Amino acid sequence: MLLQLIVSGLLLGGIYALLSLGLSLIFGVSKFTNFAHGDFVMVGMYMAFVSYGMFTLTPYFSWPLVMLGGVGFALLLYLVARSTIEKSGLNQILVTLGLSMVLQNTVLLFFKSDYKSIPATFGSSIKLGTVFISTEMLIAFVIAVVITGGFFFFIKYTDTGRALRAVSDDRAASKLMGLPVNLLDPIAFCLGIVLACLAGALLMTVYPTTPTIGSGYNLIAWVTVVLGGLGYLQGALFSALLIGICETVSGFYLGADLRQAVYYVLFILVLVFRPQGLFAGLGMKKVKR
Amino acid sequence: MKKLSWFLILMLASVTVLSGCSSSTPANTAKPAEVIKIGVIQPRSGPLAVSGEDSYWGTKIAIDMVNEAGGIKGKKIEAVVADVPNAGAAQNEVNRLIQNEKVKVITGIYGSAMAEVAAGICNRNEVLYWEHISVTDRLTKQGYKSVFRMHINGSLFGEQAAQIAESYAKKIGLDPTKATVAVVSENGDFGKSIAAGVDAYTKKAGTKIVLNELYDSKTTDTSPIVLKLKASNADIVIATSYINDGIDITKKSKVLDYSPKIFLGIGSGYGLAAYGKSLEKDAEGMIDLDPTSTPVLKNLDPNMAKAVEEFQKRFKAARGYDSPTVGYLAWQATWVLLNNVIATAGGTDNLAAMIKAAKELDIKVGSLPTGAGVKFDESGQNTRAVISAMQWQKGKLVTIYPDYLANAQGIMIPLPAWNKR
Amino acid sequence: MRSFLSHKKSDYFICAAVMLLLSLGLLSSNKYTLDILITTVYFCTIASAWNIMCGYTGQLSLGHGAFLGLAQYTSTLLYTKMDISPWLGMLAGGLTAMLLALLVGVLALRLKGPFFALATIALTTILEIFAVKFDGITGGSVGITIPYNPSLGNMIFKDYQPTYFLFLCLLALVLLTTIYISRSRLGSNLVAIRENDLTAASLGINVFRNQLYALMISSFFTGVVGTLYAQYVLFIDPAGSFSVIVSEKAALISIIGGAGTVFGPLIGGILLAPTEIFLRTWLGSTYQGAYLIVYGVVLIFVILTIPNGIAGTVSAYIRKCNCKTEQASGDD
Amino acid sequence: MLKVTELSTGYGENQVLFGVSIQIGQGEIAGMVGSNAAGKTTLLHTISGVNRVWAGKVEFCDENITKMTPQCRTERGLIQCPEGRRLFPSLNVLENLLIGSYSKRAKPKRNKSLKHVYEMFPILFERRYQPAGLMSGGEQQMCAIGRALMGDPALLIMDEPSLGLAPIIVQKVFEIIEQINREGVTILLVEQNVRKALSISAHAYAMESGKITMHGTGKELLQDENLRKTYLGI
Repeated sequence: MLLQLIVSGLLLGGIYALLSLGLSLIFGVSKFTNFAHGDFVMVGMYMAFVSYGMFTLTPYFSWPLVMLGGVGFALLLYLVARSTIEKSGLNQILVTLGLSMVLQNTVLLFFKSDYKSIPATFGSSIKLGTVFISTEMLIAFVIAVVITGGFFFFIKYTDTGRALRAVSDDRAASKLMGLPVNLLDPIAFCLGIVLACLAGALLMTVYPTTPTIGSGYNLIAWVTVVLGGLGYLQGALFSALLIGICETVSGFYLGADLRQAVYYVLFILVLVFRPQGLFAGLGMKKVKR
Repeated sequence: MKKLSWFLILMLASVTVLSGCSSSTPANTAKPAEVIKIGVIQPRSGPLAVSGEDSYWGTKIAIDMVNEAGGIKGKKIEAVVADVPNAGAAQNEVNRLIQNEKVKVITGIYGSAMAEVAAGICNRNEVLYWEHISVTDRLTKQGYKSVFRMHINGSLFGEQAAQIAESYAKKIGLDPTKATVAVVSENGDFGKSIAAGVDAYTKKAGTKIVLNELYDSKTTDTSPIVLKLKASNADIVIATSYINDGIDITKKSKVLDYSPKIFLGIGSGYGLAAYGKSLEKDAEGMIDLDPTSTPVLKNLDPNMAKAVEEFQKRFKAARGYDSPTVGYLAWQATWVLLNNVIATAGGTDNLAAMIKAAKELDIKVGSLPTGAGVKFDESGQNTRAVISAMQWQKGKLVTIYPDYLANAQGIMIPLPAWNKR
Repeated sequence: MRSFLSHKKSDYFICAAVMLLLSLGLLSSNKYTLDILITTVYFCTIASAWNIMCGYTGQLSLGHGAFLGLAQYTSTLLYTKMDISPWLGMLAGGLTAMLLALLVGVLALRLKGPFFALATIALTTILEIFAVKFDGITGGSVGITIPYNPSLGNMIFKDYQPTYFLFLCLLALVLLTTIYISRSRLGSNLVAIRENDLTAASLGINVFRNQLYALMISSFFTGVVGTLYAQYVLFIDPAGSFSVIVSEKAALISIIGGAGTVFGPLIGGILLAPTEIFLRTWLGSTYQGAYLIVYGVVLIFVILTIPNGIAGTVSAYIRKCNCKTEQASGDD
Repeated sequence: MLKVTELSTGYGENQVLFGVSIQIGQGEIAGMVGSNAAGKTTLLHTISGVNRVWAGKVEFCDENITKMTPQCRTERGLIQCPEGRRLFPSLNVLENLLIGSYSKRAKPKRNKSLKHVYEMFPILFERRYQPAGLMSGGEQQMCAIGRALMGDPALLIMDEPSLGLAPIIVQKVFEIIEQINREGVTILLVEQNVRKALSISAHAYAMESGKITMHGTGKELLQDENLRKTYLGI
């Protein structure tokens, strides 16, 4: 049973990884506190839904549209938030809270409040020993892994990726070195929001959506990023998997109504007693600030 | 600095004028003699908006139909509509409807927190409160004089659900005292009050509950719940869910290859169109317990049948899908309120007359589209509200229980394993 | 920045004028008008209480819902289960909120910026989950309905004027406290901490202790106003009491009005609370959610264009005018 | 090559520089000395374009660059090696060096520059995959200089390159600076190690409270009574 729970949790965590990587990137590069991140997951879910409704494209095929839409929403966020970058984090939080309100209710206005879902393409499962793996979740997981892999390749080996990491390390020094910081900000926003939207599209294959679904994902994304260590991308990846497992295991052993409490408590404990994140110092370097 | 204080004073004055305007204009334009005003409140934004909106359309269509048939004693009904996403908004809007719009009847509301607040204010202000959906037992246990609920309450709901479970258990040859039951419920007031009802009934009947699990309906992944069900190995599962979690529980049951002998879903989670749409053939054979949303028109009184048909047509035109249970509940409650209570009392001006008319109602079971009748007890709770068992057959919901409401035979009882469906 | 925190007599005059205007509402007997006024004053009070902590220290709490809810549950349970008057319950609620604040402060006050905000959101959510879970005590998600027995001792009234009067008194109390604090050592310490906590610490100010005091005072008043509101609505439930949205509103009202000023939250509350109600009434029943879009756009606009809030911007403008006239007279 | 005229700037409401004028000729080492908080780093940041100019003019190779972004300035070969090294700690040495050659100007020459830097600092080649944050101070300084060289500088601005280093390494850093200069790079050197800095500078300035108080050849300044008293304690 434990094995089954861990496998289910890992699959879920794979999708969480996408949204927390995006959040972590934006926070790292632009020092921008995005409290509307979950709402972009919601937007991604609706884009996948619309693509299915209009062109009967399942999310496995509609990702180019979702990415394109994601870039649009990223630029919207950037446009709204640009003047608060490098300024008070308080205003960033408030602006994104306002944006979250606008996004949720615009979607509500156009799509009404009922749950939207798209039929399962497979709806079956694969049995490995005593463990059942949902085909949908497995495919979503594999796609998430591929995207994550691509993302890390980009971040690690391209000039722009390197520059993004450099800005994330030391914004002021990056400016002195002549890195085009005001160009890298929108790039980070685009990457981050596109990842969130893609996560939404993948979630759409397994869950229905509604305009208010984003606030839950927003907290999950932040919990993951904090557990992983701020602006530390590999950490966000590991903690996303951990949160996935934590959700299913605590849901089973402690009761399904306490599962959220478990990772919120974990979250507060980590914030208070290990603010550098869970994985710092375990053979992995942590960004000095 | 003086300028600043003037600015503030101006601002405040304008706010005061604004509130004055909004409170006086509608009252001036309305002509109280020619219309009967009814307050219609539902949560139409916020987390409860899904069913709140369906419930609004049920009410609105009933009012439109009565108006088109000439109104009540020649007077048209005017619906004063308000959006009440939370308890604070309920407080505010109900006061507005009573104080400024001078309504004497308020109907709604679907959400239980808002229902409690609204009912309290209505009772204090001697306004009739006509609840059509909220199930919390407590609503009618406060000693309110002018509060009525057309829908069943949670404990009765649970009791009837357990009865249905018992009868199906017998049908497949299970001894009720030896059968095991697992109850999973969302931890809101809806799930909890039903779980309590199931619990009370099964204790009487001697059935063993092996798992009584609550979960948060906002949960994104229900596999731990399904695994718990699987581990409990119960014969009968009674699951109360909203739509999101209801769909996920079914999906995860298939993925984890879990099928109990009998699975009874309760509430919107298993009965909404979205359920059938998103599960397609996997919905086949799943049972939902709720007042029926597939009424058998030929069993109804011909006039009622015609009205229901009209309602079905209009609802589909307005919302784009067949009315779910919530729509029928709102429609029939409003229908009875207008035609049997307000019409009998001759308008809304006399509260005592309306209460008397309501208390004297005696509509036998099976007369309303959901199979309910109307007979209020002392507390204002309708004792003739019933639930039925509906089943997904070939992508459509049909009613299979009780017999006088059934329009199809139950299939797949007991549930076969997933690979044999 | 420095100067708009200096409290001149005119600030007190504005507060007094606004309070006087608000108290004109006592003459009305229309329950809808009074409800709008009560809601407005309720949000003014929460925002002012929030302001004591967050406006003066710059720490963004989105967890005042936790204090509010805890106090509401404390006083309501005392009243419904043990028949203890809400007057005492109100104090007890305020004190429990203060105890929670002590705990939160000790654990989380050293967090900065978004992390303090996130920790407080998480705390609120945890309390909500517990309130739902331990239904033996709290009544679970169904909430608690407070029986309607109007009497002074029960703090329940037939008409709305007495309730409104109580709200006004509480608001006045919070404002007086804010004024007192801003003139005291604590106030100047807090401002110093907000401007630069490292410099403040090097000047020998105990950053942690000062912020903790502010948080405790702030939470006490949040708790008290929570009880008052519970006795007005006569219903509490976990989702409504432990609500992040209430905290967000307190923050938005305070910041739009002008955080860190005595009368900023007052202006913010008077502008925003009725606006929200009117927008909901006008747009809510025809276009689902449209009023929240308008509300959201206005918020973004205000935060982007006048980050110091209305009070800050207006007084900066007036100061500029005053400076000019002073210069002009100086030239003569 | 670089001509700064009557430059004024500051942070917020506080003015830091008051009409500073300096001039650096092609191929020379220009020194700049001054006590802490004299405004040296502010001047350098303004020359690099990170600070906004309040008044005055900055010209580079006879081109007015006063309003250009830092990025455009690096494209023209105006490169800074900042105070405290400011390496990117989570990037490894190689990545740090590559960041230096992000500009269009430097990218085509990337491989050549890298080879050159490795020749100059063999230790960087040895440690190329090590996170920059984990190296010793001296190695970090090498890396920082290497990173600046990767940008193909025409004018290299060095802010306190010897700060916090052991005396032997300080010696080496100055040798390197002279070597870079011999290869044709103009250098603006800001140093607290006044004696060393002035002895290798062709031209030197002294700065106090945001104003240039003295200028002349390095030797002239080194022999100035006042300056010796203030900075050298003689």
